Amino acid sequence: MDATFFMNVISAGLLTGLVYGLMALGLSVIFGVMRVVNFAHGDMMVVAMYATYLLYTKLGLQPLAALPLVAGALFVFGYVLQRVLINRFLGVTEHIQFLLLLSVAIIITNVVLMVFGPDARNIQLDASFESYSLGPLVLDKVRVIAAVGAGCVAALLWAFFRYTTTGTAIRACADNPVGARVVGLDVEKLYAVTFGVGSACVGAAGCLLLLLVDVHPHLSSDYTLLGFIIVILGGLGSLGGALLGGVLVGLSEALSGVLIAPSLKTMFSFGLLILVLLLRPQGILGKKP
Amino acid sequence: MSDHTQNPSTSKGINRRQFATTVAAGALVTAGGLPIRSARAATPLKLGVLLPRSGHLALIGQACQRGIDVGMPILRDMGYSIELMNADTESNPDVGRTQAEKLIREGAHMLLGCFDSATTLAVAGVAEQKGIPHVVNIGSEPKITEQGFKYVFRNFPSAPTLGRQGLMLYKDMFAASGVTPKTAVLLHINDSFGMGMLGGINALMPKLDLPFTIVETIGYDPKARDLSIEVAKAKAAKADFTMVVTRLNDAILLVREMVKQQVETMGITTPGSPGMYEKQFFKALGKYAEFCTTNVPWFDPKQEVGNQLIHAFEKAFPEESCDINVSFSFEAALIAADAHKRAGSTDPQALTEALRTTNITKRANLGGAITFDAKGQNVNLPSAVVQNLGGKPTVVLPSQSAEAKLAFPMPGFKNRT
Amino acid sequence: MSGPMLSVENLGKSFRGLRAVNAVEFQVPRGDIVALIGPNGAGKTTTFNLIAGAFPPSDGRVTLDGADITGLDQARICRAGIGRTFQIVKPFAGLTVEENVMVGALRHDGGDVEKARKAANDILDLLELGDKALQPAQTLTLPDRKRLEVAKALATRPKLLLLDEVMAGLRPVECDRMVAILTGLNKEHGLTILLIEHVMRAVMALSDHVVVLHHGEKIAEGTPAEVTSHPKVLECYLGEDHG
Amino acid sequence: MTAANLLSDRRAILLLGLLAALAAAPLAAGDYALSILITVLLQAYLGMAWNVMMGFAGQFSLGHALYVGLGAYAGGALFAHFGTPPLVGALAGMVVSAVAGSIIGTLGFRFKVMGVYFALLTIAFAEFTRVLFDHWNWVGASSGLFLPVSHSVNDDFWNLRGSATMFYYVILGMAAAAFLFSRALLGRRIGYYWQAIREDQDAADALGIDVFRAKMVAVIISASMTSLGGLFIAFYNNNLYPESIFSMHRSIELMLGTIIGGIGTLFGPILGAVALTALGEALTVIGAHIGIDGVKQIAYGVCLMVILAFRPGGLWPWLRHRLRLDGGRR
Repeated sequence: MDATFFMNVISAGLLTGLVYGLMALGLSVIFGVMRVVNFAHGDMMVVAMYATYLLYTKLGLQPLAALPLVAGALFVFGYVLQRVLINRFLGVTEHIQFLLLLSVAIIITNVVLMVFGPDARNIQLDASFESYSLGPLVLDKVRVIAAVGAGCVAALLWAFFRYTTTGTAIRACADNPVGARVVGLDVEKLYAVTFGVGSACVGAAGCLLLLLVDVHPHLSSDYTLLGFIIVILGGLGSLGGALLGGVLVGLSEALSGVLIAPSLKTMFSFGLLILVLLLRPQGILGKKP
Repeated sequence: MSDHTQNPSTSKGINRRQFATTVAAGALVTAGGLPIRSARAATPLKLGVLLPRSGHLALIGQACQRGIDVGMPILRDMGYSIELMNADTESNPDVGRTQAEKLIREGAHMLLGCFDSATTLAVAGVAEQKGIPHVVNIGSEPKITEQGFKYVFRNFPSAPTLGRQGLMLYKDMFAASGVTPKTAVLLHINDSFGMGMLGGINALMPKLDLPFTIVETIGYDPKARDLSIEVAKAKAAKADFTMVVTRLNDAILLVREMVKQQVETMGITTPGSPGMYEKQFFKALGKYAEFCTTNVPWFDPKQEVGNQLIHAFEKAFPEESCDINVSFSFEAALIAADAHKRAGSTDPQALTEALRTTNITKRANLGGAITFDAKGQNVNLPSAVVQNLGGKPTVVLPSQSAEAKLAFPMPGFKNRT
Repeated sequence: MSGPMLSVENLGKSFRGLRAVNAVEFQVPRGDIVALIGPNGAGKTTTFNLIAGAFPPSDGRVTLDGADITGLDQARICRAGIGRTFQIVKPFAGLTVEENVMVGALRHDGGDVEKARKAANDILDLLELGDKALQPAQTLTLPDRKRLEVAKALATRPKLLLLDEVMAGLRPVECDRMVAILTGLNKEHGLTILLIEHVMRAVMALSDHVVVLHHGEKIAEGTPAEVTSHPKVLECYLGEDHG
Repeated sequence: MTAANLLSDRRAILLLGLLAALAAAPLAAGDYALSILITVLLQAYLGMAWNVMMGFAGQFSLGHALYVGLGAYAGGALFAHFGTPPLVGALAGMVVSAVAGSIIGTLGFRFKVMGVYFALLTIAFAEFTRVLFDHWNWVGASSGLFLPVSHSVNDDFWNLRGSATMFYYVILGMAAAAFLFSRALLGRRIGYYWQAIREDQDAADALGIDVFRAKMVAVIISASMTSLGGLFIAFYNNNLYPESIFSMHRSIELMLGTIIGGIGTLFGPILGAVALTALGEALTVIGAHIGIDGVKQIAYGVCLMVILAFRPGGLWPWLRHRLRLDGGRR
């Protein structure tokens, strides 16, 4: 195994990791602000993937063009879900919240199963089989597209929190919900927006991920778990942390797959998670609770 | 979920998308004159069908169910009398067990199922306790017939047998093409089926005196989301040809990744796993699905029953692929029906005795007559080499059943149009 | 055995460079009631927490009944003989009042539940909570919760009781009841008490000795009468009023 | 509240009646009903085991499948390889699970990994172990482990080979024992300590309770109890696959009944298991009439949501109140 080989593997891991990171961003945003752990995360992403699939097959819309639509739709879904359901459960204990979102997940998975059937679906772009060659380095074209897309969405998100009034208000809410209420912020609405934004991130990630993997209804729980690993690695609530965690998981999967055994690579992700939980429970970039 | 279906084609194993086609199938059955025939039989066989129609194996479970449903009119035309009692195992052995017990309580004379080995074993345990015969449609775990069960009959090769037969066919492939590669890289899924096959392959490679050696073995997690690393590793092995043991989704991922990473080998072959012959594989990969070869038991295109089944299936489910899930599930129902006819009763003991002496020559799949050895295993299930040619799986070996000529080495991905 | 029940020497604590408590020294004589007073942010609760082991001191020494307990954790210090209440009450909301108190008592008598129940009921009677023993703790009113705090701490059979603002939020009548109860505990059971209090009438009525903290340092100590006329104390309290 | 009325008379009578009915069940019930009852009792048993850790001591574990798997594999592998009697295997499984539990507990509690993070730590360990077992050839790796099936007609209790009726009585015994054990635990010092920690760890600490030790005891007891359930699954199913025995799905299923029934209560896990199984069976029947696969799961999700919305404390505290069994608090 030569250096080129490792470079190829590492670059593939990095690119996939960025998309993972985007997916985890949604989870991180929601937890960071509302302290709600969204166990229906993977399911929401699967819905986004199917939506992208439908837009492509029925309307011929390319995933990148579909991205704003899907993200928008997921935003509305998240907003409504928070308003109608989750808002009632904000103060309750963790396990009840967990079960609530679990039941949302069960419902979503099975509705998807009923509508689309259990088969795996994928979209076939011309780019799906193409790759860029940079000297000895072979970069998978769709992987590059997906990673760049993920980077752009993450940058947008960062700008949203940094430069818009709503974004700033949400950050204030996250730091001190009571204080936010005192100064007259509509916390309920901000929470709903947050859930919407988190969902939109997942939607965008689903859109991009469909370029790389095939979607089927039972994909969801794997991605929920993966999302958790990533945000905990990076630090729940930290945007940069989620991206960093995604890249770390992408890399660890890639390298452990090459160096040890590919079928053991998920074990390494979990191993990494255990290590981080013990050494730095708040995550690599997380703030102390 | 047990339902005594008088009209056997109204399977519960459908989703909305398939509903229309299922209705069409129902119409087909009614046209076959069902009420008259079933009235003629004294006591029809109540056959409890246990398949994973929901849960993570739903795709295959529903395919199996379609095979049985479509096959019912054919069986009636052959003069058999069956009543189906369908139950969903939800891809969960525990559910399979309770559903089996429920079916037996509700009067099932025989059980059929259950595709996945874990559930099959659980159900076989129930059947054994109750003394109810159980015909396994698909399930490659060797233990199913090695446990010493007396009421279990399997018309499907175990994973090691599949592997052995598949490996032996490589010699024929090389002989037919006149090209003999020296090295292979093996990519396999790390689940119970993949490990079973791997065990068979590793044990047999030295014994079979094959002209090539496996230079690298790469296992991957069944939950793998992308296989870029695995394929990169395979590429680095620089082998002459590629051998894979897959399921469906990973087969697609694998080949797509090979195209992307420009892994050009003489061929992508499997000694006996599903995946590459399925319609989804063709749909997903298009021209890149071409020339992949699979060594599995297959339809005999020269057999009348097989042809009948394909035609009925394509008429009822034009969207779906008529694969070995369909044909082996159908054959399992055929075996059950045949035993019932010969036994002349629905007594479990009589049915079991009849199953033991099964000898069916008019079958759907390749191979000689269906018979069972003392363990209840059909040992007469040869594999064929099936190559993807012109957008469909085509038998290329053995030559007496061949529909086309084997293409090996295959054309490179770059040169395909 | 003679000597003070509690002795605090040169106690200090820094939080990230911020000096919260500095060189505090005082003693709590056996059988006495000592009050720790001072304006808000004077470091009273921090001093309390250092004594009770909620976090370790940066420097200094704490001795209980002659034994060095500096830097021990909360549970060990409790077992050494200090019972404490929390300023923000912490009842075990899902348990009954009786069970709340039993938890503290169970460390004694080999964990015998019936003995602990008996002990708990005795303490509850003492604190006039006996009739509410079987109510869930979450149904109690604030004054009752304050008393429950004291009951829980008492159940651990402490040599020294640390009370953190048990009078805060009580009406004058309730406050007087609490004073009477604490006086009873001190006089009849010989319990040594160290308390933080803002309610001056309670401090005047209860304490034998008062320690005044300001900006994390001891500025005065003496009898209640001495302390209230101490110029430094007046200054800091007046300054507080003006600020 | 005295020991005598910890269980009021009416409740004692109700419980004894229930036990008697369950003991007599095999006389009347067919094999199907019996297998359903086994499912219920198994779920109740595992729910009670999980309840010790979460319901009593307030430590949220989402990875209890780990202990199920370890118990199942310890007993199953020893039996399959050496013919070791299940009772010895049970002991081995309990020891292994207790060790695993104390490792997770030590790491989690010492490093102050709490709440959701602790739950995720437990998932991580379960998944880690699943992949590990997928590659461990001695236990069959991902091909699975198979227990030899006996063909003797008679029930062989010492080797746990036999009829459904025998397995039924085994799990009934286990469930009854777990119930009594849970009750005894709650009535003892450790039970009070656990509840105090569950309600407010800091306050419990201030009362001199060795919080770390108490939590460790909870994890170890819960893990050992759970592993016994795993052993039962191994011998009842006769085959084991890491993918299913260690799955997160199993962890979730295991706690669902307890949460629905009433977390922290003695009878909650039992009621929850009954309710969930009844719901599942009812939905199967209804689903069969509607004729579309997946309806069952959707309805299941909706029911779950409704229960959470209206009875967040679980069904038992509410039902107990309706039945006027409120004599004791639990």
